[in-house]
Amino acid sequence: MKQFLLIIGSRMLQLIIMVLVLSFITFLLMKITPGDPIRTMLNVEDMAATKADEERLMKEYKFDRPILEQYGEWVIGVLQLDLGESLISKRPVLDMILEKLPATLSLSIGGLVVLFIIAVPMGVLGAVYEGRWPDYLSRWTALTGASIPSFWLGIMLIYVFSVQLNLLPVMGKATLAHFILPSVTLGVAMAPLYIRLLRERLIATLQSSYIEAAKARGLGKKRILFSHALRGSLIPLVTMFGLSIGGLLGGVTVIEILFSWPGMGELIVNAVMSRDYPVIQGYILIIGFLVVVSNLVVDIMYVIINPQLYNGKESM
Amino acid sequence: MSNSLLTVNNLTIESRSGEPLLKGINMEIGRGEMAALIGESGSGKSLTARAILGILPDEMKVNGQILYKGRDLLKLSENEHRLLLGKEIGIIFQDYRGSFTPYIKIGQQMIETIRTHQRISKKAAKEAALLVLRETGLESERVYNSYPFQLSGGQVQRAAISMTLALRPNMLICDEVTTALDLMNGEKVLKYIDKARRETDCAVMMITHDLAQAYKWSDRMHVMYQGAIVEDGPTEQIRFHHQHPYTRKLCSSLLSLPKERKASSAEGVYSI
Amino acid sequence: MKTAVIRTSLSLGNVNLVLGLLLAVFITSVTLIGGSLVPHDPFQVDMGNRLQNSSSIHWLGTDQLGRDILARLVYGAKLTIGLGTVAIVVAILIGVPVGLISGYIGGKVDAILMRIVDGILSFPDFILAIAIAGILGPNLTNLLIAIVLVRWIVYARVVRGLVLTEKQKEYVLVSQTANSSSLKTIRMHILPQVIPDIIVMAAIDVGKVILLVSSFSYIGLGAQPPIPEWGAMLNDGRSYFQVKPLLMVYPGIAIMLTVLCFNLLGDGLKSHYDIRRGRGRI
Amino acid sequence: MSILVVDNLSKQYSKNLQALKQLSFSLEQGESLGVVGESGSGKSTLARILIGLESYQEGAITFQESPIAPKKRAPLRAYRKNVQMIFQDAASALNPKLPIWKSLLEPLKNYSEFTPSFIEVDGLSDKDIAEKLLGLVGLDSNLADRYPGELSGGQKQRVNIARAISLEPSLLICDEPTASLDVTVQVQILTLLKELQQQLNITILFISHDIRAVTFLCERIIVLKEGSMVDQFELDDLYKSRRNSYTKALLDAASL
Repeated sequence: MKQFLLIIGSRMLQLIIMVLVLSFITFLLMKITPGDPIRTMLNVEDMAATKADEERLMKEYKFDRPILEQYGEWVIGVLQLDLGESLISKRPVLDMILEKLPATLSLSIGGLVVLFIIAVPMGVLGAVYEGRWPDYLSRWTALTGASIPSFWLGIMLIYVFSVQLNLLPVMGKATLAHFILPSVTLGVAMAPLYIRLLRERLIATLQSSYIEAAKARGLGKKRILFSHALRGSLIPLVTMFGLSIGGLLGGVTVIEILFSWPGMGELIVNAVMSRDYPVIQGYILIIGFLVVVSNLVVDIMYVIINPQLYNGKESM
Repeated sequence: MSNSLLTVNNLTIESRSGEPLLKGINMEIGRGEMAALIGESGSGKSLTARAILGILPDEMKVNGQILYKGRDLLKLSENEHRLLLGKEIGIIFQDYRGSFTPYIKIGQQMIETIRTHQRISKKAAKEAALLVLRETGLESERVYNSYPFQLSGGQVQRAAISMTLALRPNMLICDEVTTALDLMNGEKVLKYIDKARRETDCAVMMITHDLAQAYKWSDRMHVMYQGAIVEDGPTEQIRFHHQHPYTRKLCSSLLSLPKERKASSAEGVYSI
Repeated sequence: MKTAVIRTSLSLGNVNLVLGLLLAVFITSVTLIGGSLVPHDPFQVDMGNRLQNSSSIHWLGTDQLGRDILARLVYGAKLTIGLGTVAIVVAILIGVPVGLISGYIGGKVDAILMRIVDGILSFPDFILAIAIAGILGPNLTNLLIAIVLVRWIVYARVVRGLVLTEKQKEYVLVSQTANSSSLKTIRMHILPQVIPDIIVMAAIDVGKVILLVSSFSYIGLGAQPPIPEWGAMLNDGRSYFQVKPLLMVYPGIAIMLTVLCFNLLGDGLKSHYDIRRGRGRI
Repeated sequence: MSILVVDNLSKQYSKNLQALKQLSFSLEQGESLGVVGESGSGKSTLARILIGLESYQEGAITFQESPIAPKKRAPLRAYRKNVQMIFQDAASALNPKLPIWKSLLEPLKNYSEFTPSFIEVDGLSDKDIAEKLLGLVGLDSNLADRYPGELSGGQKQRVNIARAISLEPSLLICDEPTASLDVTVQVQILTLLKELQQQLNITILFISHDIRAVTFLCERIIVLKEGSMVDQFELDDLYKSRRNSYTKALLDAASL
C-alpha cells in the first residue's frame, strides 16, 4: 500500500511541476507578443480598432499588469477549477474543453485498440520467427509504417474505402462505422514504434538465462513462450501503453482535422489560429492532467505485473 | 565400463561460419560419478553441456554421438529430448538469478516443472516441492511462496538445486555453480550436491574453471583446452601425474596455501 | 535489449544502410537534376494550364493554379530537408553540451534540472509544438523554433543518460585517478562514446521533423500558401481530390520516401556502429 | 615509517547500508598488505575511498604524514601522482576507442613536469615512452598501436599495470586485479606484480576474495567482514590457533 501512495505522490509532484513549467513558459511566450490577442479580438468584434479600444481591452483582460501577477491569478483560478473564458466565444474554457473531450477520448481508445491488434501479433511474430520471413515482414512494416505521414495514410484510406469503394463514411461521428477509418489511421500510424519495441524486448527475453533454464527443465515451447517469455514482455506492453498516451493525444489532433471529428483537435487549431490564449492554456492543462493520470495507471499496473517493483528494484 | 551412464563419442560443433568450436570430444561418465570438466573460458565446457541438453542455438552444427543410457540424444526428436530434460538430466547454471523466471513464485515454477514430467495433482506436486526444499535445509514454506528476488543468492541457488533434484534425475550438470557465489556459500552448495549425489546415485558433471574445487570434489577430471579434451583420468592421477603440457600449466597455476606448499612442492604444484 | 539490436544488425543492418544511401542518392539527384532539366518557377501561377496531366513540359503535371508539380516538389524537398536538418543541428548544439555537463557533474542541480526536463518530456511533443507555435503565431519559422525548443531537451536527456552509463566505466574512473580534468575526461573518454548515438538519433529525428512539419502544414499551423511545403501542398490539393487524386499522391510519396531514407540511414548507421563497437554476437 | 595510516574510517551509504565500520590499519613503506573479504565486506569501497573516488564520513586518512580530505573530488593532484590503482575488470579499464599508447600516456601527460626514471634520455617521442612502458610489464612494443579489443585479457591487465606505474607511485592499490582473468593468466599477473614490487620498491595494497592469491603476494593480511576488520596477522601466523573463527572458516573453505 505504501508503494502505491509513493507512486501517486511522485506522479502528483510530476503533474505540478509539468503544469507549472509549461504554463509559465506559455505565459512568458505570450508576454513576447502582448498586443496580438487584443487585435484578434478587435477584428472578431468587427469594430473600428482604435488605440483607445485596444487600451480598454488591455485593461479589461489585465494584459497591462505584470506577468507574474497575471500568472498568479491564473494559477489561483486553476485551483478553483476556473480556467478563464475564451477571448473569442466568451464561454468558460473548461466547458468548451469538457464538451469536446469525450469525442477525443473515444477516438483515442479506438486508435489504441487498433494499435494493440496490429502491434502485439506483429511484434510476437517478429521475435518468435526471428530471421525468417515473418520477422522481415514485421520489420519492414515497422520501418515503412514509421515513414508514412498519418494524415496522408488517412487520405489514402478515405480515397480507397470511401471514394472508390464507397464502403465507409468519412466525416463526423454519427455511427460506429464512422469510428473505423479514423481509428485505423490512428492505430496504424502509431503501431510501428511498438512493433519494434515489443519485438526487440521479446527477442531479448527469449535469450535470457531464465528461458534457457525453463527449457532445461523440459517445459514445452508454448508454455515457455506464453507463461514465461510473454509475461516478461507484458512489461514493455505496459510501457507501450504508457508511452502511447502522449503520442496518441498528439497524433489524434491531425486525424481529427482530417476526418472532421468533433474533438479537441478542432478546438485547439481554431484557438491557435485566433490566438485564443485562455483556451490554449486550458488545453495544455487538461492534456497534462490526462498524461499524468494515464502514467499513474501504468505505474500501478507495473507493480501488479512485476512483483520485484514492490522492492523498488528495477527489472528492465 | 558397464555402469556407463553417458558416453560422448567424437562430438563436434561448428559455428554458423564453419569455425570449429568443439573438436571431437570423447567422454564417459559412470552412474553416480562426480566428473569434473575443467578448462578456461572459451575451452568449450559450457558448449558441451548445452549439446547434451540439446539447447544449443539453432545455427550451430552438431555431429557425433551422445549416448545416454544407450540412446543417442542427437537422434531424438525435439519433443523426446525435451521430456528427458528435467526428469533424467538436470542442470544448474552459474547465474543463479537466471534459474527461475523472475516474476513467478518459486513454488509455482516447481509445480510447473514437476507436473510437466509426472501426472500428479497440484497438491501432490506441492508436497513434493516442499519436501525437496526442506531437504536442502531451506525454510520450505517461505521459499515456496517467495519470488526469486526475495531470497539471497545462496538461497536461490539451493532452491534451484532442489527443484532440479525433485524429479530424481540420473544426471546433474553443474555449470560453474559456485562462480557467482562467495567462497563459503559455494562450499555449502557443493556439499549439498555431493550429499544428494550419494543419496540418489545421480551422476554429476561439474563444469568449473576452479582447480581447487575439482581436486576437492571430483572422482574423475576431464581437462578441456580450445575445444578438445586434452587429458582425462582419475582426479588423483591428473593432479599428481599429468602428462599433457596444458594440464601441467593449468595445475601449476593453482597457487598453494602455505601449508600445502611444504606438503606438495615435490609434486610440481606452483611454488615460489 | 542490446543483443536483440545486434542480431538485427547482422542480418539486415548493412542492407538498410545501403538502401538508405541509394535512396539518398536518388532524392539528391531528383532534387538537383529534376530542378535543372525542367526549370519551372514553383510559384508561377498559370490559370490557363490548371490540373494538367504529365507531359514533356510538366513531368508530373500541374496543380490547381497551373504551377508545375515537380518544380514544387523539388523546392519542397530543399525546404523540408534543409529545415529539418537545421532544426536538429541547433537542437544538438544546445542539448548535447547541457547533457554532458549535467550528467558528468551530477549532484543537486542535475537532479532538479532532470526533474523539470522529465516533466516537460512526458508531455506530448506534438501538442507542445502546437502550443508554442500557437502562441508565437502559426508559421514555419515559429514551428521550427517550437521544434528546437522541444528537441534540445530530448538530446540533453539522452546524452545525460549515456554519460551516466559512461561515467561508471572503469576507464573513466582510471582517467579521474590519473588526475585528468573533467573537461579532458569528457573529451577523451565520454564524448567519443556518445557521438555515434547522437548521429543515429539525429538521422531518425530529421525524418521525424519532416513528418511533424508536414502534419502542421496540413492542419494549417505550419507553412502557409503559397510555400510549396509538402504538407501544405496536400492541404492545397484537398478540394481537388475528387478531380485529380494524383495531386494528393505525389507529395505524400515524396514525404514517405524522404522519411524512409532517414530511417534507413539511422537504422543502418546504428548497426554499423554496433558492429564496430564489437557488440557483435559470437 | 608508515606510508599510509587509516584511522577509524567509516563510510555509510544509507541508513541500512554501512560499508565500512571504524577501520584502522597502517601500511609500511615497501610492504605488501593483503585485504581479504567476501562480497559485501567493504573491500572495494575501501579501495575507492583510498583512491579518492568516494568520500567518507568519519575517521582520517594520512598519506606520507599529510591528511587526505574526506571530500569527493578533493584537490588530489599530488596524492594521485603517488597513489595509483589497478581495477578489477581489465577490459573495461581501457577505453576501447583509443590505441594502447594513448591510454598508457594519459597519466604522464597530466604530470608533464615529472620525468620517470625509466626514461634515461630526453626527447623521447610519445610512442617511444609508451613502448618503454610496455617493456616494463613484459609486453611487446608493437602493441602500442593496437586497440584494446585486439589484446587478450592478460595483456590488457599488463597495460593497466604499466599505466599505473608510469608515474612511479609509492603506493599501488590493486582491487581484485586477477578476478576477471583465466586461472593460468592470474598467476602470471600476480608474479608480475611481485617482481615489480621488488624492482621498484612500491608499497602494495592488495584487495582480493582469493585467499590463495593473497598468501602468494602479501606478507601481512587483514580480514574484512561486513565492513569491519575481524583479523589482522603476519602471513607466518596464518595457521595460529588464535586466528579469528571467520578467518579459519575462510581458510577451511579454500583448503583442499
